Amino acid sequence: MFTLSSLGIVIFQVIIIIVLAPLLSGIIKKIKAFFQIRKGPGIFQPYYDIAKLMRKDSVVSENVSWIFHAAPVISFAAVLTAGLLIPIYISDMPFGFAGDLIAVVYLLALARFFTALASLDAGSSFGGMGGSREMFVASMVEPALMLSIFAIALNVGSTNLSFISQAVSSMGLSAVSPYHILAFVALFIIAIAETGRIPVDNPATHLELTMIHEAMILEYSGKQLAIVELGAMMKQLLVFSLLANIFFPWGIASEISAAGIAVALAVFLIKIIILGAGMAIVETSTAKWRLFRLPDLLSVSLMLSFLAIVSFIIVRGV
Amino acid sequence: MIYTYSFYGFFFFILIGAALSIIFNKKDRLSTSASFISAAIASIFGIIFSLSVIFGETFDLALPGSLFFNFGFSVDRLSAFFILVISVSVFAVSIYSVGYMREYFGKKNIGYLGFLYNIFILSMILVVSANNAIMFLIVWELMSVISYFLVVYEHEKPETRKAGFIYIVMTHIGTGFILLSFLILAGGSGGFGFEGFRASGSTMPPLYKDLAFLFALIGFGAKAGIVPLHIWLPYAHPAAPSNVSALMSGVMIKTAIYMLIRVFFDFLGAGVLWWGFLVLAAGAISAILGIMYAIVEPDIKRMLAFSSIENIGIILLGLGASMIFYANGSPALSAIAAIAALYHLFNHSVFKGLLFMGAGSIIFSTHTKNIEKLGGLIKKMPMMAILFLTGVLSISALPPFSGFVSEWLTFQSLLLSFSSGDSLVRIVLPASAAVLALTGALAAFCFLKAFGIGFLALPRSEHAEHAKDANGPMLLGMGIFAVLSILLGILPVYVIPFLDRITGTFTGESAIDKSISSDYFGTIIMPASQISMSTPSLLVFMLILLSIPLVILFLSGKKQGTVYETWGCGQPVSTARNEYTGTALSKPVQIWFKNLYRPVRELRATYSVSPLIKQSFKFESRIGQVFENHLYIPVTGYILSKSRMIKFIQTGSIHAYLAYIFGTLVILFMFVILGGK
Amino acid sequence: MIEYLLLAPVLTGMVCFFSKTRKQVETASLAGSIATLLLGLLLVWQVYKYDIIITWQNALFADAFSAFIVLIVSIVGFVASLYSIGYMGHELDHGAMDLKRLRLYYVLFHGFMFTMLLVGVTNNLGLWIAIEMTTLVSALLMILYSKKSSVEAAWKYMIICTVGITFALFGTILTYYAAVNILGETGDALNWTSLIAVADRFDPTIMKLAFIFILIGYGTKAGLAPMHTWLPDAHSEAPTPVSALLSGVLLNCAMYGIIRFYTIATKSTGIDFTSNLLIIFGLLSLGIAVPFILLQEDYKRMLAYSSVEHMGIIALGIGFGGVFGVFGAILHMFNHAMTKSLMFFGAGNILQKHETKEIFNVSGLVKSMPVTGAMFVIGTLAITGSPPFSIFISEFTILAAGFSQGHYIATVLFLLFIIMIFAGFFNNVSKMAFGTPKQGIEKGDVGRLMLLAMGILMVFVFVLGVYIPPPFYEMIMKVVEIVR
Amino acid sequence: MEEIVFGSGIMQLLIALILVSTFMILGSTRLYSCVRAFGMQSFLLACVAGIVAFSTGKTDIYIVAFLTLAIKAALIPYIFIYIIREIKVKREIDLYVNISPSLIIGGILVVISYYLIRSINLITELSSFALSASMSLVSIGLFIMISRKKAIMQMLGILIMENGLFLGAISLTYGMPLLVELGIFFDVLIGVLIMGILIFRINRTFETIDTDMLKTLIG
Repeated sequence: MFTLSSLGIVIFQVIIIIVLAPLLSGIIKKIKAFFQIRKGPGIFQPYYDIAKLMRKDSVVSENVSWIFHAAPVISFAAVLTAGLLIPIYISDMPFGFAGDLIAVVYLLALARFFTALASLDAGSSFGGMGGSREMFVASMVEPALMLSIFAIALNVGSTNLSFISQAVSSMGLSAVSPYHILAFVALFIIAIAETGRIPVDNPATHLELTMIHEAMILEYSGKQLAIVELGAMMKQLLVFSLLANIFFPWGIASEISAAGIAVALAVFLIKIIILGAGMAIVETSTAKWRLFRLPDLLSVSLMLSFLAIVSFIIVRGV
Repeated sequence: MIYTYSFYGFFFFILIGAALSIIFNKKDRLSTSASFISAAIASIFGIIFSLSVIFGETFDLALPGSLFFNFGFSVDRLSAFFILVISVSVFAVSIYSVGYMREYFGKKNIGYLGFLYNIFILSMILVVSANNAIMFLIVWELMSVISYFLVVYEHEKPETRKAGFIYIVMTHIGTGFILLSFLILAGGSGGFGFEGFRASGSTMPPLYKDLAFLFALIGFGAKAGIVPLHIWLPYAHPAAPSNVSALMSGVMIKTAIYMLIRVFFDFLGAGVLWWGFLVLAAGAISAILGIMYAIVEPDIKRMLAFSSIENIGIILLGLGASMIFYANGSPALSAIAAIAALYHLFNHSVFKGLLFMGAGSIIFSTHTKNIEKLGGLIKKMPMMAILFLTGVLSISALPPFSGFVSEWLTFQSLLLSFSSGDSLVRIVLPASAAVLALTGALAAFCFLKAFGIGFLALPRSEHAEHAKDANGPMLLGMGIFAVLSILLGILPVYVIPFLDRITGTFTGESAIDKSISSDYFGTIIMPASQISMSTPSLLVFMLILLSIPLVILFLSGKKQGTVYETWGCGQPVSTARNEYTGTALSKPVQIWFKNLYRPVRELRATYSVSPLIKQSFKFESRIGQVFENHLYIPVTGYILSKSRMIKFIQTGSIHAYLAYIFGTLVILFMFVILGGK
Repeated sequence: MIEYLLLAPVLTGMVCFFSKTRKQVETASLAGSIATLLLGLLLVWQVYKYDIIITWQNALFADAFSAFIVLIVSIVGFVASLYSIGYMGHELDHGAMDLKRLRLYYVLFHGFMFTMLLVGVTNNLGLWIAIEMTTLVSALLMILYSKKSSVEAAWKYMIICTVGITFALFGTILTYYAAVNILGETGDALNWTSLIAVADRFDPTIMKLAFIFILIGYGTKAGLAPMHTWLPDAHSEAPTPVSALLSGVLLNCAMYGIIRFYTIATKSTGIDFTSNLLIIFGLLSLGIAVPFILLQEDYKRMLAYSSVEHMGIIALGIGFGGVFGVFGAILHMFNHAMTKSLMFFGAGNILQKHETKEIFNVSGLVKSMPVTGAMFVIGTLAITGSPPFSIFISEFTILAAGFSQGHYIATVLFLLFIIMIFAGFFNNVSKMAFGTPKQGIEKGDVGRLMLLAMGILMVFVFVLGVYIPPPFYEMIMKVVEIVR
Repeated sequence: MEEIVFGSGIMQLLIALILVSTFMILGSTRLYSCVRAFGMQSFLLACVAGIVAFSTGKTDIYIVAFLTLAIKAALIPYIFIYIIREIKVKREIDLYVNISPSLIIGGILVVISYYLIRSINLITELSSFALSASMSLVSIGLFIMISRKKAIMQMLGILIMENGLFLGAISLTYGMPLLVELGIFFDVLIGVLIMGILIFRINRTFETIDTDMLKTLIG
């Protein structure tokens, strides 16, 4: 099983995730700027930010415990581990055996859990606010996320992500069907929430009363902040690649070959840029919602994915 | 032969413990160690016994009964499994209790508690090993009554007495339904032996089967605490001493699950589809409502009690799925669902025991159950904090801890409806999987609150200021459970085949190699749908990948940054007063589901000189308990008002009394005359 | 044999009457009750051997059923006399009564014993006389204290029970008339044995009327609703040992009368008529007991109402019929006698300690008087029919009988009522037993003898809950044979 | 029962008179007259017993007749008078139901019991008549107990019921066996005595024998 090549694939995947993550957010920022008729920072700005943070040393609250220091590291690792399970440029993940969709969701939950703990550790009320809101949104996101992918999983009969992407890609365009679209829309809404974008959260703001993710990490600074930010970007990338490779896995490499991988990477980049563009459009065209209107939004996605399942069963006529 | 010895060994040591604790009644320290250590030894025998049954064959023992009662024990693998669960919990909790009991030295009668404790354990073991309905009812009620006495151990507090009353009445109502169910079964077989029940279950007319099922579900559901029969848990568990609530919540309510499996599969041969759906629905409702009430609960033990309701719900989800598959004629799938249920049952007994013991040690050192009054404990009691965190991570089903594995299995068994033919099944089961997902997320929120508010940041009251770490035995007892919940998390490949030996006995088929198998690196594989999951390798990956951020941290220059106070818009915030409270933390959920909680708000301001200058400002907010306010209180109120009306017949006037007799006479005459015609 | 048994209490009463000091009276009464107990057991043993004993030209006779009643009477009587020494001694010390009264008490006590034994062993319809006698003597026992309430209770008891008994006599006469038409004017046209033999040829209509009169008559004495109205007053106002005898034994004696006639009447009217009546009255008694127990403020009255409930259960058991039902009912007679006496003794201890019958004014028993408190709580569990105590077994048997005989609704109602009664009992008793004691109540239990008496009963209550000795079982089975 | 056919006319008359005496009790407002009427009723009963004894020639029925005369017609009325004198109760009996409605109800009761007894088939006309009379005595006795306030009247009511039973027994079966009869007489006597004692007690503790006062034990 464990050939060197597979190990290479994994390492490559880790590198890709870490490297591409800032790029993606840079791209999205750029597209947003474009739609807002601004020049905006270059797409490599996130790299500069992280590099800058690396050089700064951190100011730590006097109240914190070891949780505060451990949390970023653990979340980072958890997100990366989730990354090992999600096909990005090759559908047959060597470590795919270690977990399926549910594992991915719960690994992301683990990351979130520790970030939220850290937000409470410093004892500032902003942190508490952020953690509270984060968990609140998460508790609505998780069921919707699961259900939307179950809709696809029902189709192929498995929750193993590699297997799903293989199956869907092998199906060709015939895979595109009402429930496929419904599920995709549902997952897209969830992606908005997961990546903390308008109308759920505003990544750009630093106004304490409106932010969610930023409020959680308010106490972090310097290297630790760098790690946190990088982790967030990685998570965003992973969510995007879920969208890309679960619903439109076409072009993904099915076996190891330099050419295939190169093509797959290219295709992947295009996909996530398109998705990012969509995201940017949504962000620029809507205003941020009140926190307590979010349940409406997410219940919409929940309903969509449920409809997806029902229509699937009707279409299949079982 | 080993089992007979270990069986008797268990009884011997339990009774020794009971006796010693009474004998040394006056000497606190002595009676404590005597009763609890012998309980621990007994539990070791229990473990040996149960294992020897699971890997050996069924153990039967007939008591020398009289003509009227023919009692006996019959321990098959299912019973043995529950004996195992009970014994494991008892072992850890007993060790913990040795330290925990110091709380009561000189205050309360330790010997009395030790005695009840041992008898309570005995009764639980008897419940799962009885082979006769009458004997079962006797030991079942014994268990309830003893636990009642344990609940009212601190009976000086009125709320404790109220809790005990609610508990004993609810459990008695449950017993009433159990009685009916058994009577129906006995009507089929003509005897009260469980053997007869097995025979009669297949031959009974369907209506009787349905009734027996319903009564059993209600009766045992009242003990298991499924909504809406759950109201006693949040009262009883906080009232009891923490080691007792660890046992009550960890294992006692599981005995009800045992009997549910016994009745549905063993006696009635779960052949009816809607039974499964009903159990599934009960599970879903209990899970979601339980965790919702847990989230907004400031009392840590009440919160744990509510979360027990949630976990019972999850177990029932697995059980219901298993019943559905069984009714659909796919025993292998049914087996895997049952494995999921039993797995979660075992896990819950471990981490809930751990958490209750943690709550106990918090109370032990801070003398408050209110999360809002805690805080900063991670510095005051570091060891305890780590153990508690382990429990929190497990119960929040975060990989790679135990809760994750069992919930993953439950998810998979719900999604096995992929391959089911019935379209209703294919809609309902994924939907309940979504419910399970919501429950898991809320549970994470709930325990984030518990740990974050309770242990992190600054102490919120002088209770927490002067907290000290738990003493040796307590840490040891909790440590055992912490290690167990990690092992159960990373070694499913050994646990699942073990559980399969048990589920095979009632689902009739082994799931191994048909619907689940294990692979290298502790991987679980479900061949049906190429799904695989391997917590150990997840753990390994995480550990490896931890290196990356660490490397980043260490490579980039100075390690520790400067220490400064928490930033709060320039205001000094390093006081406990303006920390984020637990209520505020869970407020979004409370607003989200305000139709369920129906919160009661009170806003009172006192003014000093003029109505413009507020002197003090008091805000109170309570959560309405829907089922109490809209189901139980009205019913009891109705009964009592009717009773008041009836009481008027006892007027005290002798003439009225004579008139009653005269009236009765006349009525009976009419009866005869009309009957004569 | 039987004469000696009857003679023992009479002699004891006389000795008590002529004895001078307190010590003498107490020793005399204790010795007498022990003798009664031994003779009673001897009788039981003989019946066990010869099945049936008849003496005094058929006036006295003893079969298994009589022996069973005699057993209950003599056991509870012995325990009660044991308890009386402690209880009445306490009353004497605290000036609640003088030596003359005390002597009178013991005389009447043994007179009461005599009458109740007589109920068991009279052969014929003359049973009526014995039962009327019990009323008379116990009424006197009740007015031992000249409190307003006790006089009132005694008057109600006397009047209502006499009226009832008069109806019973009418029923007896009708039965006799029916018998005479078959047997002719022979003296033994009243004997159980000869009646049973020909009962199936009696005129049904007359027997129906007769059974109605008997049911109302003896039912009044047995405290079946709605004729139970006197019972709570009487049982709560009588001196505690007497309350125990009234609740535990006397009600059973009345029930005995009903069951005897039930056997005869059933043979001519058919099972439906009689058993339906019994079921109706049983359920009525159970149902009536519920509200009064739920909202009770006086713990002795609570116990009295629970007696109504349990008489209802016995009636239900007989009404359900079948071996199970009758077995359960007969067993329940015994269990109820033991448990209820235990409870009344506990109540007596509490009363002497706290000098109030108000539930609200009692609390923290398990602290202030540990032994009594513990026994009272356990007794509560037992009386409400929770395992592993004896009453659970009999109630369970009756439930099973009801189900197997197809009386589903009655059974479910029965279950519902006993659950409600359980709730009521626990609501009250947990108020009394737990919490902190009222101020002014110093720690410390009552006399040893009283606790010993309770202990003896406790043994019965507990042992019969888990194990029925084969001889006892056979005896009950014999009774079942007689009744069915 | 052909032997007493010759006496049946007299029997009928006596029984009718017994009913009349009962109605006298029902209709009178003064204790003394009630007691007197009761004495007369018992005397008539004794006569009935005597006739039955004469016609059947059974000695033990003679004894019964004599006992009735001695105890019920003489002794018990005397006890009543004694009690009334001793406790100086005011002579009027106060009642819940007034005289005229009481009389009407009594009549209704008689009719009901007559039809009731009709509905069961008995051997002879006479015995059925006697039985219905005894039924009505029993019911009227109970009615008196319900409708009269004074304790002493309740005692009287019980005795009337007793008489009714006696009439029934004698007319149906020539009475019970002697032993039983003696027992019954014994009980009645003791019962009356004890009730007397009780009435004295009530009078001492409550300063009245009006049972309306006895309403403290409730619930």
